[in-house]
Amino acid sequence: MNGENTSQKNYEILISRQQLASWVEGLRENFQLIGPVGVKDEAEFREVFSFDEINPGYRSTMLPPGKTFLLKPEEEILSFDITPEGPVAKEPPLPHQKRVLFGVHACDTHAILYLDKVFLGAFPDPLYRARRENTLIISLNCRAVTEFCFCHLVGAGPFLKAQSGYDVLLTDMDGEFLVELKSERARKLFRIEGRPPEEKDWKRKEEMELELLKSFSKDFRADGLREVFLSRPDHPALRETAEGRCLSCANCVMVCPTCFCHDIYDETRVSRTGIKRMRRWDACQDYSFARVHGGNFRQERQARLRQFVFHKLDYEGQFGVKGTVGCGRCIRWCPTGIDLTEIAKEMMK
Amino acid sequence: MPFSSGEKWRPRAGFFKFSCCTGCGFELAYFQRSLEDTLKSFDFAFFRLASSSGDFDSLLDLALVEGTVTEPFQAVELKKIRKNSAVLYAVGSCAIAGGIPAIKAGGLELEIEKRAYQKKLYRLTSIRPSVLGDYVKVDGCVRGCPPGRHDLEEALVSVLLDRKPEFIEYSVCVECKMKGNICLLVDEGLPCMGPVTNAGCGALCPSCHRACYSCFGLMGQANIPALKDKFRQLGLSGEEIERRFTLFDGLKLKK
Amino acid sequence: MRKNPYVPFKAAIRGIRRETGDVSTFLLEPESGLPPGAPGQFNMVGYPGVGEAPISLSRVPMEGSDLLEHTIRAVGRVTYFLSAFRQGDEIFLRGPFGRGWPVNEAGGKHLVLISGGLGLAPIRPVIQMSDKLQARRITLLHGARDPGSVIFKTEFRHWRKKGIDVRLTVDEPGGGWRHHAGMVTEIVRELQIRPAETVAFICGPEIMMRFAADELFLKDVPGSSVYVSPERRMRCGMGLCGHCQHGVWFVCKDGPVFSYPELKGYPDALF
Amino acid sequence: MKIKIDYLGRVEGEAGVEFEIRGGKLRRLRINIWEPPRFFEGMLVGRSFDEVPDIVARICGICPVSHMVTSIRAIEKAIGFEPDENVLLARKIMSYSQIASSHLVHLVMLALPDYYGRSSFMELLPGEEALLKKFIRLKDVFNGITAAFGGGRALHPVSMVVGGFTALPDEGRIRGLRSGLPAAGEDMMDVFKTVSALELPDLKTDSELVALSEEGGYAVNKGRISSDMGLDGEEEDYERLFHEKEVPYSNAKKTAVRGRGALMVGALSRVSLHPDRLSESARKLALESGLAGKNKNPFYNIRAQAVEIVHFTEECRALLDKVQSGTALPKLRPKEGEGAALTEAPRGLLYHRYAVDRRGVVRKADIVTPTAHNYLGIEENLRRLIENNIDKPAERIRLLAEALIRAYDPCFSCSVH
Ligand SMILES: Cc1cc2nc3c(=O)[nH]c(=O)nc-3n(C[C@H](O)[C@H](O)[C@H](O)COP(=O)(O)OP(=O)(O)OC[C@H]3O[C@@H](n4cnc5c(N)ncnc54)[C@H](O)[C@@H]3O)c2cc1C
Ligand code: SF4
Ligand code: SF4
Ligand code: SF4
Repeated sequence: MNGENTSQKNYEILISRQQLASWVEGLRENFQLIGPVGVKDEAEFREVFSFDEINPGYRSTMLPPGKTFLLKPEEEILSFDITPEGPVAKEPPLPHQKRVLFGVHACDTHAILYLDKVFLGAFPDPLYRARRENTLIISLNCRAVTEFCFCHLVGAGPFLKAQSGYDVLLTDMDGEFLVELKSERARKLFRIEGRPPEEKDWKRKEEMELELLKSFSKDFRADGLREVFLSRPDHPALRETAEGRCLSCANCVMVCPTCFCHDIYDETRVSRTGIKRMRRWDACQDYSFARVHGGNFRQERQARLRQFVFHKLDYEGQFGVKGTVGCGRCIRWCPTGIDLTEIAKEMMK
Repeated sequence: MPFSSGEKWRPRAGFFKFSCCTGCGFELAYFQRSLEDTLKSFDFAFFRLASSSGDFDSLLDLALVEGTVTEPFQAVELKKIRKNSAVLYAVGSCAIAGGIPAIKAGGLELEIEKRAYQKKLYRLTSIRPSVLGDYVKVDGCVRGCPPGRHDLEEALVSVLLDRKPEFIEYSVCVECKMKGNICLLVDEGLPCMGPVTNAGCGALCPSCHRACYSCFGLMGQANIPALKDKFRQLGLSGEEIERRFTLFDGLKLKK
Repeated sequence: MRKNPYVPFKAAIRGIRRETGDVSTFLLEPESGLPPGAPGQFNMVGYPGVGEAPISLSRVPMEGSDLLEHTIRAVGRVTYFLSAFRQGDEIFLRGPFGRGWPVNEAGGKHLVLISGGLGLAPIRPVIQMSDKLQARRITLLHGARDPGSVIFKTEFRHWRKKGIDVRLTVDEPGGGWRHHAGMVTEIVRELQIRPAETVAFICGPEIMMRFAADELFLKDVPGSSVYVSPERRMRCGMGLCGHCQHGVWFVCKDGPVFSYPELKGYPDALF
Repeated sequence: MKIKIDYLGRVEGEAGVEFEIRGGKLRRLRINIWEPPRFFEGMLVGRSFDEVPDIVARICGICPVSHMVTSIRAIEKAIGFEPDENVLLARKIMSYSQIASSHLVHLVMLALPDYYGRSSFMELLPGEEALLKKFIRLKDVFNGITAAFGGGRALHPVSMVVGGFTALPDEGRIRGLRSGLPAAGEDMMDVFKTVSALELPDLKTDSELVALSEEGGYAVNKGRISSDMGLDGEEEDYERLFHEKEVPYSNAKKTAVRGRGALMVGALSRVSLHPDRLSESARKLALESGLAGKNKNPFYNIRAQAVEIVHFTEECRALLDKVQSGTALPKLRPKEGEGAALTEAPRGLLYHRYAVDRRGVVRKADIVTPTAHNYLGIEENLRRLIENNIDKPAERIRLLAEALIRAYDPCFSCSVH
């Protein structure tokens, strides 16, 4: 198929930083632009008004871009008007804001693909779906990793290998940017003349990745965990970490880009004029998370920590991929530095 | 049924105060957003702060009780309130955890009393501070010092709708993260009590760059030793750590 | 456009049967026709301003009946609230959700139904459709705490008439109790079965499901012929909120009915 | 005839009144403040200097800001720290907005029913629905200001600490707060009219009017001690000028001017001692309301409060124009020392004094609240009021007595701390 070949070539273009900047800024005409902005030594995804605000060399953010912008921390999923005939359900207006999420790292892109499996499965969530459809995802290969990162061990980075489910993949080639267009709409939006990448550029990209791979410090074997996990669910490594260090504060879950758990609750005011059915990020580390009449399936702190560790590192059967993308946020933001990879290593010993 | 019929049931409520700053009572009056509706929805049979004519012995659908029990007569009153009330919620850290009035329980109480009174000391009838739950069954806790909006509203709504309340039961960190604050404990090494403190305030302190001082009290199953360890690693002395955990939860930790 | 799965539909209460002190069966007529439903599935049942709770279908819509039923024990926020409802009131439902009992597997087999307490509620639709199952034999083993907490009491006679072997037991028998006294597991033990031709559906407290299954395994019933329906906290019923996760499963959408081997080995459970 | 009010409603905290009229003479009159003691002065010892503001805030749910500001200033003096100008501005905004909210609560919810012959504000509804709405709106504005500067809540604010503020609202927020004030000014004039239309009982007293005084301003967060009888001194002179005494029948202590006697503190003292320091429109209202010129009728306190709200609304507006957002909180080094501070809480003069050791641990704490300052005067003037009305029916006397005590806007929670 001749046509496809030629166009495929055009899907990969090298452009200058300046060109990228003006393209991205141009997108603002129709899209709200969200990108990583440096805040102290951390970055944060927020709305930006010019490309200069964006820090393309950022290493990580506390809150993940996908979960934060696609599954908001808290939102109304339904409301009820109180009428003489009783409450009448009202759907919230679907979000229509068109958005660009710029600079999404490989791990966070994988996390969005994971969230898709949850929220676009048998029962698609209308709000998530609307946001997802309205959001252009411009991914960005990492140029630096943090001491907490382990994406390389779980196949989620540092360079993005997924071929679909997002729109653009950028690689910072020291001043020039390699642009790989991954969706039809990206192809429509991207009309910049650039230089087609040559063999040496691809090679350079490969080298960059190899170089980057050397800078990871985390190291554990992710396969073979299943047997250990299921045979020793009360392994001392889990027990001791849970009792000695875990605060049940749920920071790990909150910052996790794939943690999708949420609570649903009805908010009613004293006036009783209307009711909002809300959803809010929830966490399996909360002691009430698995409580039912007559008991709590994860009454013990150890059980809750185990749920997190197993769900991230094992339970691949759930969606066919691991629950972790190796972003390292749960390690970075755990007040006592609990490290699921260390727990796994301990258990594998 | 609460919504389908036009007629509105006006539950009879009482607000009672023991030893405290009356802040919870005021929080109800600070409740601008819902004050008017609250006054219209409830028949306040007893609310000393707002009315000079209450009937202490009235039978109630809802009793809200603030304050720590620090006098024998309060314990007697509390039992009476309990007997008269279908639902009794403890309101505020004083009533739930002891709060500020219970700091005293952490020291030599007579010494502490002596510093405030010399002559009158022998006439005082103060007893060791204790929480409502020590004397009566409490149907729910509206936490905070002062209580947060959500739980306060939930307490009132639960009675209006005649259903069980669902109060917030997770850490301040959860609210802090949802606000997107960079963690003070992790990033700056400030001794923040957020990880063990029950949420409900909206993570006020961390949002204004201050370490949480646990005014909402410890959450259920708080891992106290683990956070103490963490504070030790940050270089806090044993005394400094102890103080942080006994500001609002002195009673729980003494036991 | 697809339907928003969070939007509940209304159902009018056409009748209420008091089963025990805190358990009532609600006969419900949905506002907009009867949704399909299979034995073992559940609805998210609730009321705006209160919340929702997963409740099994205790009767699935069948020919000749235009009502569905839920049998609910008042234990918490939603269930207490609903316990004050009267005939004519409306409640809100979403569903049905989940994978129900594999009723097709009963064909030609000895179907052993084992339930404890309220666990009989999701089993009841299986009994109601027993004529269609083409089971060789159906035995119901039901246990309750005491005679006063046996639900569906008035129906046992009818079920026996349909040819179902109903055996009852209570932990604490009182005056006048003519059936077995003791745990369900004991009457399971007494059961004569041919293991290879047996399929069992079990629902009740987790510990009871575990021991009942063990009794069957002692009789050489293969694990894959034993089905259980565990309870978990649920908020959405559709595999989104995550509360019901058990190992790799979402109890709400992958279950609530599982074959025993599917659950075996995961922590936080007794299986 | 024995009159006993076991507990007084619509005041903050718990107290009872008891007196007996026999043969046309008043015998035995006591205000028994049975609010249980919480021993703040005792339990503060051993706590760290930076915890003090958070602890003392809990003395009172209606004037936490006053206790915080006063303790913060005393401690800053003790450790030898001086905050910058912007911090002082922000603290003023906190205090002013809190005084306005506190006065509003007193005027509308606590005092007003007395003049309508009702026992609670709820009973004035639905007739006074408009007033309730204005009250809620106004309170929203002032609480909003306290909350914005206080880190998110007006009651027990969190961002105000020893040394300054952990964060201040950003400019947009400040502008937003500022823009709510003109409408508040209008609402306030309506409340003012309602209050000034109330017919106040006549009562001549000889309590010494005491308030802080500051050159070029209306003293709130600091100032010299001043009175209509020539009292004058620094904060450090407080203990020389005043005298505190324990009361056998009450958990609160009584304070008097040394060598003289009862004093009166609060809005009335502030307004009538320093009407010239009020904003122009507030000054005019004060003159029209008969407040200037050493008015010593405590019933007029509610008018003075109304005048003050007008004043503080304007002052807040001016300060919001001046205050800067953003802060860099200095790292404080504790050091051994002692410090005393006086401020004007909504209800009057508030005194805090602390001694801290070199690690910053409190070794001594002393707190005297406005109601403790007023206690002696309330009792004396209550006696006067009853004697003036001794031939009236008992119920009338009881109501007058309650109204007088409420006019002082006493805070019994504060007075027993
Ligand atoms: C698939 C499935 C089918 C089911 N079918 C049925 C059925 O047919 N009939 C039926 O009656 N039930 C059934 N259940 C169980 C039912 O869903 C629960 O009993 C119900 O969710 C309770 O909801 P609630 O809102 O009334 O209780 P909640 O308020 O959610 O409380 C549930 C329990 O949690 C605990 N709890 C809640 N809050 C607190 C607190 N603050 N402190 C301590 N403990 C607390 C209590 O033990 C309480 O009893 C089923 C469950 C599942 C998963
Ligand atoms: S780790 Fe816990 S919170 Fe996160 S998705 Fe899994 S179960 Fe939910
Ligand atoms: S962040 Fe760390 S301490 Fe907190 S719940 Fe997670 S693992 Fe436990
Ligand atoms: S963050 Fe902590 S101290 Fe601050 S208001 Fe919330 S619970 Fe209270």
